[in-house]
Amino acid sequence: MIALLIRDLRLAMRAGGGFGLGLAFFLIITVLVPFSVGPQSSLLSTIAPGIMWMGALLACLLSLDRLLALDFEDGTLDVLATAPLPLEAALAIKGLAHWITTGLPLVVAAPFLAVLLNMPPQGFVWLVVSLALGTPALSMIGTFGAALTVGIKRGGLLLSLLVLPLYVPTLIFGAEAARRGAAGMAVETPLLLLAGISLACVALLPFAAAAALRMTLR
Amino acid sequence: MTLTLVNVAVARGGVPVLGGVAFTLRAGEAMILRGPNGAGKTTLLRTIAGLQLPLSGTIDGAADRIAYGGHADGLKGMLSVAENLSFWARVYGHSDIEPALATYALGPLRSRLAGTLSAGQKRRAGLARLMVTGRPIWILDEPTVSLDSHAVALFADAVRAHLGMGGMALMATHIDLGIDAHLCDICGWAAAPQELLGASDEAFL
Amino acid sequence: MSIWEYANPVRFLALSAKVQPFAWGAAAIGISVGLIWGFFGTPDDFRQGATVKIIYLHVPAAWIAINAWIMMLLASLVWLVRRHHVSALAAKAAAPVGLVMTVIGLFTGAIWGQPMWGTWWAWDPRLTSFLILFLFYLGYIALWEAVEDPDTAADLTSVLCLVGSVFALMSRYAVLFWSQGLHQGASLSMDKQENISNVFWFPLVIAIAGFTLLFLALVLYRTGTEISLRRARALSARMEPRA
Amino acid sequence: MIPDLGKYATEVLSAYGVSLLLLAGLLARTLRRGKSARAALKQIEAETKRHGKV
Repeated sequence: MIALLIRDLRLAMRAGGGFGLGLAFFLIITVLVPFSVGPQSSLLSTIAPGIMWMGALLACLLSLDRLLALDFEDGTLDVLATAPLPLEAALAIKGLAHWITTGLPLVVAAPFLAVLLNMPPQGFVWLVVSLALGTPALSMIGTFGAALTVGIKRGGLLLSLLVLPLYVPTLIFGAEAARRGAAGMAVETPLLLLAGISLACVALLPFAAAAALRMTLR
Repeated sequence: MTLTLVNVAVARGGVPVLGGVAFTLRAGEAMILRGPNGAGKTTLLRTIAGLQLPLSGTIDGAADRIAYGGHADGLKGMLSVAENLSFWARVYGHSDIEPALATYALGPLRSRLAGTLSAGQKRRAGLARLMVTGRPIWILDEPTVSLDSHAVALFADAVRAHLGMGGMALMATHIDLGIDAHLCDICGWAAAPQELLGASDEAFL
Repeated sequence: MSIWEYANPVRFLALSAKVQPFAWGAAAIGISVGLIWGFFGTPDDFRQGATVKIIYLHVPAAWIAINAWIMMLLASLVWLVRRHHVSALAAKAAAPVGLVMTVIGLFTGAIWGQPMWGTWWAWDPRLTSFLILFLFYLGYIALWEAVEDPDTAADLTSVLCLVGSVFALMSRYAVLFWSQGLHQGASLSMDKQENISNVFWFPLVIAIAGFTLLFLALVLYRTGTEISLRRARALSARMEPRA
Repeated sequence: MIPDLGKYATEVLSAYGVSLLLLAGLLARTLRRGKSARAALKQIEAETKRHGKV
């Protein structure tokens, strides 16, 4: 299992910025938002938590269609399916690798980008906590979506269509926690619910993803 | 330790292609499947490897003992040959990739990225993957594609060595490898279009 | 005689052929009576004026939109557990009907909301949940269209339907948490006096029954279509000359 | 014949119009697809009969 994780991380680093790409996308969104809504700092600081969450969500979505498609094309998935490693574990590891290469950099970079949007400093910690709790769910839901669409030619657009509605609860609780944190209100309830969703996704979705993948390979 | 198929039927795209497939492969034996394109060689091999379910019949002795090599090599272009092989070795719980590298004369290429190899070199690396799995049954689909005669000889030696250690090999190929193997024309098992054999869409016929 | 016998396409088609005339007829009668009675025969609401007449479309459509998804969920489960083709095809047949009903619900809601709340659209929990349901229908139908092998498509859409249902439920609660709404409470409840008066209640119930029968008739007919397509595919696959 | 809908006539009529139009569209699509699928199946069934029983 560790071998698969190391391999995926190594591939992400060598294949021209698995780490960098999502992060750069996140940065660009943050920079473009003021251009589209205007430079008033009061408006920006109000919508900053929402923008950060939206950016994180889109950055996660960006790399999903390569999560399994490349392994499907070169036959790796066929071999993995006959390997001693259970497919559920393999997919959980792939989700974890996706989180480390996409979610984790976003969590780290979020406070720096929040400065650009005039977010009140008291909200930084809650923004980071909400992203740290929420992005694992985004990666795992994405892995499930990728498993559903891996056998489909040009499945990238369909993948977005399937995954985005599944992101709704995570987005709502995550952005709500960040927003309340920025406004100095109590954040426990949305954070707890967000953590619950993440835990459930990480625990259960690998099984659904593996089931979908077996159906496709068959 | 044997691989036994009893009355196995397989389907491609829901339509039965082979029925009544039955054979037994014992330790140290090899079998070569022959048949024209579309006869069902790949489908049969994938079914035995457990990648798809047979329509009916039983396959004994295959679970967790198979190393499957299909049309694609399962190599990552951005990883070196050695990294690719050690990854697969570790997935199967081993670590030593040297014998595999030596057998296929990959030593000089070990630190080259797989993406920069020629088609034949890639194929050799893909075949070397079978050796690092440590699994007794090799299932190979057209293993000699893009190999030159020297590489084919390396492959034949590897198969002979594997059989000598009590392994088994089941492959679809049209090249004479000079291995002592059962030849088996799968056309004998071709399913007539009328036969149902438990096909998934038989409810609609 | 177990219900599973109708999982056989031939038996299903035979039963469906017997039921369908009644379903179509009763649906036509129910919808006509409900809508005509509602449109011509009920008074205006003292607060909402004539807009209350929209209820005879809005509530039945919303009712079907939700129950169609529940029916698809059950059918998907049956397919995954018992591998009955008719079940998977019925789920496929129901999805576009559910989608259209969701659109009707959203449209009539927007048209109703404009004079009542002063806005076409509000991010109210109920409205938002319906929008999310609409997205789920779109994804489900798109996945059916995209997968070539029909059995694989049935498998994958069933898994999506299962996982999607859980997430739809979660979204429902998330949305409730996220916004307090303008939407009135349930239009129908056991304690009907509490909600709407008898004048509106009878035509509404008839309209709902009519819509439900229409849904039944449509799904039966569309499932028959899907069975024909699968049978044609199975037959022509076996006619192709062998290589 | 049409009851007095007061100031909300546009809303009510457009709601009914849009809904009935959508329903009619669904019905038409369903019937057309159903007819063509059933016709295609008939043709294939006839062909299989000629080629021998399946």
